[in-house]
Amino acid sequence: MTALLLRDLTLSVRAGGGALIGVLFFLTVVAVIPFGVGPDLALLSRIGPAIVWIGALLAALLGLDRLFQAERDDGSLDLMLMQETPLVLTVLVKCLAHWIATSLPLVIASPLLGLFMNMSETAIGATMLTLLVGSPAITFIGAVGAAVAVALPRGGLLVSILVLPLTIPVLIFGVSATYAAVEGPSPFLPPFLILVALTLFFAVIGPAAAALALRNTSD
Amino acid sequence: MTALLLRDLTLSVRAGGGALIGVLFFLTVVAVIPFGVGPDLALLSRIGPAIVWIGALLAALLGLDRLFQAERDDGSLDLMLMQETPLVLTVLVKCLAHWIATSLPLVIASPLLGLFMNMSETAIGATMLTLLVGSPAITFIGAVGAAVAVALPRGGLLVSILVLPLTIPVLIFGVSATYAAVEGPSPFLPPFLILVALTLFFAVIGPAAAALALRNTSD
Amino acid sequence: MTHAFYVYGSYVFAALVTVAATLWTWADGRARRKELAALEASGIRRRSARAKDGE
Amino acid sequence: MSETSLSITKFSDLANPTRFLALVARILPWMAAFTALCFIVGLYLSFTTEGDYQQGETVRIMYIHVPAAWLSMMGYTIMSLSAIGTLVWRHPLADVSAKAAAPLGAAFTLIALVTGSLWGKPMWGTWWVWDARLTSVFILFLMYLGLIALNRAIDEPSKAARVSAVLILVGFVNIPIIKFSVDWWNTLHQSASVLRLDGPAIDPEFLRPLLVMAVAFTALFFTLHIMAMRNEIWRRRVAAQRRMAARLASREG
Amino acid sequence: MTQKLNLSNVFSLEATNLSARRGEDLIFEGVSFRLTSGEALVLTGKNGSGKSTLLRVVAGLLRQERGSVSFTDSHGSIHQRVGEVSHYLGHRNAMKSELTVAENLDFWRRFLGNTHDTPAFSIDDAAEAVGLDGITHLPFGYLSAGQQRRFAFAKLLVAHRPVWILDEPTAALDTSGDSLFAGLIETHRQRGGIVLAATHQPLALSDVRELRMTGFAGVSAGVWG
Amino acid sequence: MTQKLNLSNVFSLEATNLSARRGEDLIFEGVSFRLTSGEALVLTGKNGSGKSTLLRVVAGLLRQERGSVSFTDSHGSIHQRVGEVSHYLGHRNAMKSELTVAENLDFWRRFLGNTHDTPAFSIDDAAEAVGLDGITHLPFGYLSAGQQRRFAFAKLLVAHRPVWILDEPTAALDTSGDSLFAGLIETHRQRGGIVLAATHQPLALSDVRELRMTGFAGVSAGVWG
Ligand code: HEM
Ligand SMILES: Nc1ncnc2c1ncn2[C@@H]1O[C@H](COP(=O)(O)OP(=O)(O)OP(=O)(O)O)[C@@H](O)[C@H]1O
Ligand SMILES: Nc1ncnc2c1ncn2[C@@H]1O[C@H](COP(=O)(O)OP(=O)(O)OP(=O)(O)O)[C@@H](O)[C@H]1O
Ligand SMILES: [Mg+2]
Ligand SMILES: [Mg+2]
Repeated sequence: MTALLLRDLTLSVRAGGGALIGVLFFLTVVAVIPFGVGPDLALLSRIGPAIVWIGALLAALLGLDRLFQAERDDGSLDLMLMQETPLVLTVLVKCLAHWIATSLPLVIASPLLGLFMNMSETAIGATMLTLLVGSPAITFIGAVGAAVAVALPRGGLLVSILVLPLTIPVLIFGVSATYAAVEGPSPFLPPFLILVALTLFFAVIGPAAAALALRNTSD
Repeated sequence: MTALLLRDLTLSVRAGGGALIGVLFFLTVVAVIPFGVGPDLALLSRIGPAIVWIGALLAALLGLDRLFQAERDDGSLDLMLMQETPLVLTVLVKCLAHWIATSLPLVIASPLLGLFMNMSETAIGATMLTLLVGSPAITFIGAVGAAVAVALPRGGLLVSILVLPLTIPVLIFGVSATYAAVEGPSPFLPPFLILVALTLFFAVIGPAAAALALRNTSD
Repeated sequence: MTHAFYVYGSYVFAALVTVAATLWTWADGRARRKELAALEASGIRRRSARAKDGE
Repeated sequence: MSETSLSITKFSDLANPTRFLALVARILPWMAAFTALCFIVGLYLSFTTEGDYQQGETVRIMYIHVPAAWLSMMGYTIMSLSAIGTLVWRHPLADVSAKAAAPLGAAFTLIALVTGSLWGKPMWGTWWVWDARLTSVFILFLMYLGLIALNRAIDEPSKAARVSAVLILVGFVNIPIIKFSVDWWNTLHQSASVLRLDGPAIDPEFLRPLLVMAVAFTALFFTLHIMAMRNEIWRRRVAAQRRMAARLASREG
Repeated sequence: MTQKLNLSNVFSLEATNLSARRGEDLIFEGVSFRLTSGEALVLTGKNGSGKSTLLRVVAGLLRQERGSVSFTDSHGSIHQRVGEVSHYLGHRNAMKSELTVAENLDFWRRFLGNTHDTPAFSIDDAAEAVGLDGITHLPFGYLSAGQQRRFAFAKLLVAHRPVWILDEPTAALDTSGDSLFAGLIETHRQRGGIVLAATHQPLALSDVRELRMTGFAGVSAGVWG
Repeated sequence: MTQKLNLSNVFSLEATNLSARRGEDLIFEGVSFRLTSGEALVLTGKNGSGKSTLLRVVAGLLRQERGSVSFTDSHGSIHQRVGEVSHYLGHRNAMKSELTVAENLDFWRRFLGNTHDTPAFSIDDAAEAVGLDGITHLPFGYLSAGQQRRFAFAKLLVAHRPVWILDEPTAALDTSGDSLFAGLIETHRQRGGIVLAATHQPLALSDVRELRMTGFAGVSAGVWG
């Protein structure tokens, strides 16, 4: 399984892969938002966490739709389906590799992004923490869509329609936990724990559903 | 050439392709922002144009990186390279198809999106206009990256780093033209004209550079 | 009645949707039944039906 | 060879569409009649009971809004149960049931959304807010539409059913979110006052028409659902026979 | 050939009464065969007659309509999931063109694991066995079609599996490659392996059984009648 | 076969002293040939000997290191870009699996255009010519490997090009397909076409010339030497 992880990471660096693209995308976003809100630093810092989170969501989705399609196109998926290793595990490792390649850089870069957005230290810390905890859930949800997309030689588009909305709860709790930490009449822990729970939940459901979809659609 | 345009549009509807994806992404983002920034309608309407523009950028980028890779992988690119039709024209038509499939729906949907974001009529009109004029530039810039990604099978990552920053000026002028139209101490025309100029410039440079890169593909 | 527009609007809309759904389902059923009858007429029969005829 | 074609496997024995069709033919008239009756009573009650002192006449919107909202969730639950049937037992009728429920669920969700909006304008002063419940119902609507489109996009019905089944099950997480969103976030929307553990906290004056209308809507849903299932079975039967006819023709030709 | 076999090491692959659909058409029906250690079955037939489909059903990549496939190992226990004890070489090579040959092979060696304790080849040995030592440092995408096919075959050598399921293994190979592959397949059989191959060109194998696929097994309307 | 040819309709393809590199290695050197209307040249050689490389150089898809390729049309004017008058059938089929066969063929027919006024086949005729009429409504991805190859070949029929450059055209084909393709190639030659094909299996063509590629033309340090 480490073999798969390493291979996917190598591939993501070699071939068009994610790594920096999320961060770059994000920088673009940060460069543009100030035009909207004007030079109002207080406001910027207020919407900062939400913007970082949305950036993370979008970055995670980039390339996610081809997670399994690339494997199918060259025939590797067939071999993976045949193995004794539970397919769920294979999917999980692939998700992990994707997360490390696209979301983790964003988590690591988020303090820098936070500075750009004029966020306070607490806000930066909270954003980083919630991102670290919450972003895997997005990858896991996306993996289900990617697995279903394999079944559809003609209609991957639909999948995103179906799967994207499921990421909204993750976003909501991620953002609200961050705001709770910063402004706080409401406590930080409840939304944060729900976020953790969501990630754990999708860490189980996501790969399981993706594996189920892959098993049911190979041809 | 209409054959190519039609084929690419058909493909985009059938296979994982763009069509509604930009609008959907956008809807998700819009649905999420209020959770982040709070249901503050004034704020929402202020950052509206920026958000719509970022959505357009993202929509344009989705799938753009595979514009030529998909053609190479199944061998179609070889045949396209061999034809008498100037390659620049082929690239231009492919860009056009991509723009129609992914950016145009967003332009058309932008009034609706504007309503969701509680934007004023002027703001909606200005956003739509600037989007219509500016978004092709993003596609043309992305096409260069896509072509280089084909030429350098193991350097796809580099491409995004090189190409994505080029879209920032387009984004900045697009957004600032919109804000100028809405709030306006600064006049609308100068940034808008620059935007037009950018699009025209990249409409020439983009396909030419992409064609050049494709001609020089390594194998 | 206060807010009559909203109240009647809701009822009319709900009626429209439910009636449309019912009609559509019913029309769909009729169309399918016609197709089956046409197939039957052209001599294509179900296996079980054929078996009953002692084919 | 001949032995296998005669022996009916357990799988196809369980899933006997012919038997299902016979059953539908028998109970459908009764269900239709029951539905009509409930609607007559329900509508009568809806327009004769008193208005609320606080919400005025608009409380009457509740008698369709709430049942439609309940059914939008129930429709999805039925699809989820069918999806389990598809994936676990590979029951062809489960495929059909899930496919037939989607447009109905979408229709009821649409009713809930629109009547909710029509209620929101006088009550909250706005047609739409991006609040948790409203958003999650909107997502439910999108998912219905997506699932319908997905089913159409795959030309092999059994494969389409299996693929949709996975997505249906994953999408089920949205249902608890809809149900409990008002408790988890403090939003504009009313919190549960009928379906509560400690009994309904609503005046019986309003409860009576509400319950009758709920029964009427539910009966309508099931009537339409089995009708749609029957249509779907017929559709597949037509497709199968057409394919056979084409094959036989090309074999002779 | 079987004299070399230790009896405790005899296993078998059995398919009974298989049928499969593609789209909605029944492609084949009532296919049965039984292969024991060292035996090979070659599928032949026209294009589109269902060879690849049968192989994919056996490998567990496609669900059969009816019938069953099972593998009985040397201890006599029966496995339903034949894929787990098999190598499958399909039309596509299952290698990433961005990675070097060595990286590709190393990945598959570690990913597949050596479930059966027969020793497997090292990467260099495998490359040598397919006649291409010395170029494992090249990215897979830089190889010629035949070289790619050879390395795809080398994948079967780096991890041991008793059953080999090969779909046109010699496509794109030159004549020396044909005999090389035939040799490797023979060696596998001599070690007790089972081979199931679909092919258009005759493989230079000794003593093989042949199954002729005819395609389109007939019309049946399925449960919808 | 040439007796059928109208002299005004004679054209030729000429390669002089070609050499090409792949990566940094010189793959072949000093390859020259001249083909006139109705002639065919078959490239043979081991895997990796440079057959595909030579074909891609002729088609203009790969830049030669030295030498030149040119096409002299029936009016005597010389074209440097041979690709424009050629069909190229590579290892990959250049068809989209999401589109139906008919959509694919129709696209290529319109995209390639019929630059030379020889009439081309309609889509149905082309499908019939490759022995697969009646399934053009299926998505290309639903076909078997051999069926896909046949339709890839049908692409050559829907638009006329005087030169056909074929890289292992009969890969994945059954024997009836082999002879079908050989027949189509013969017809093309009889109409004055030129054929350049790389293959491992002998093609049943009459009167062909053969060029044996040997691969790895030697170490030359190029400009850095
Ligand atoms: C588009 C907007 C709306 C949507 C999508 C919506 C959705 C829903 C849903 C899904 C339920 C069922 C919840 C459950 O069973 O717990 C529900 C119940 C209810 N809604 Fe709405 N609603 C909307 C607007 C409104 C408005 C404006 C009002 C009144 C001010 C309202 C009042 C109620 C009431 C009283 C219930 C019953 C709660 C209970 O007793 O459980 N809704 N709505
Ligand atoms: N893209 C590439 N980059 C670098 N080297 C390459 C590339 N493609 C092929 N080569 C090398 O060039 C040589 C010739 O390859 P080519 O594809 O022409 O062989 P071939 O004769 O067609 O072989 P086959 O019969 O296997 O198709 C091979 O040794 C191969 O390793
Ligand atoms: N994914 C698919 N969906 C629907 N039908 C398919 C699919 N793949 C193949 N078929 C059909 O199934 C039949 C059998 O295909 P299969 O690939 O098994 O043939 P084959 O014997 O391997 O042929 P070849 O020699 O060309 O490889 C063909 O008629 C083909 O059209
Ligand atoms: Mg095959
Ligand atoms: Mg070659």
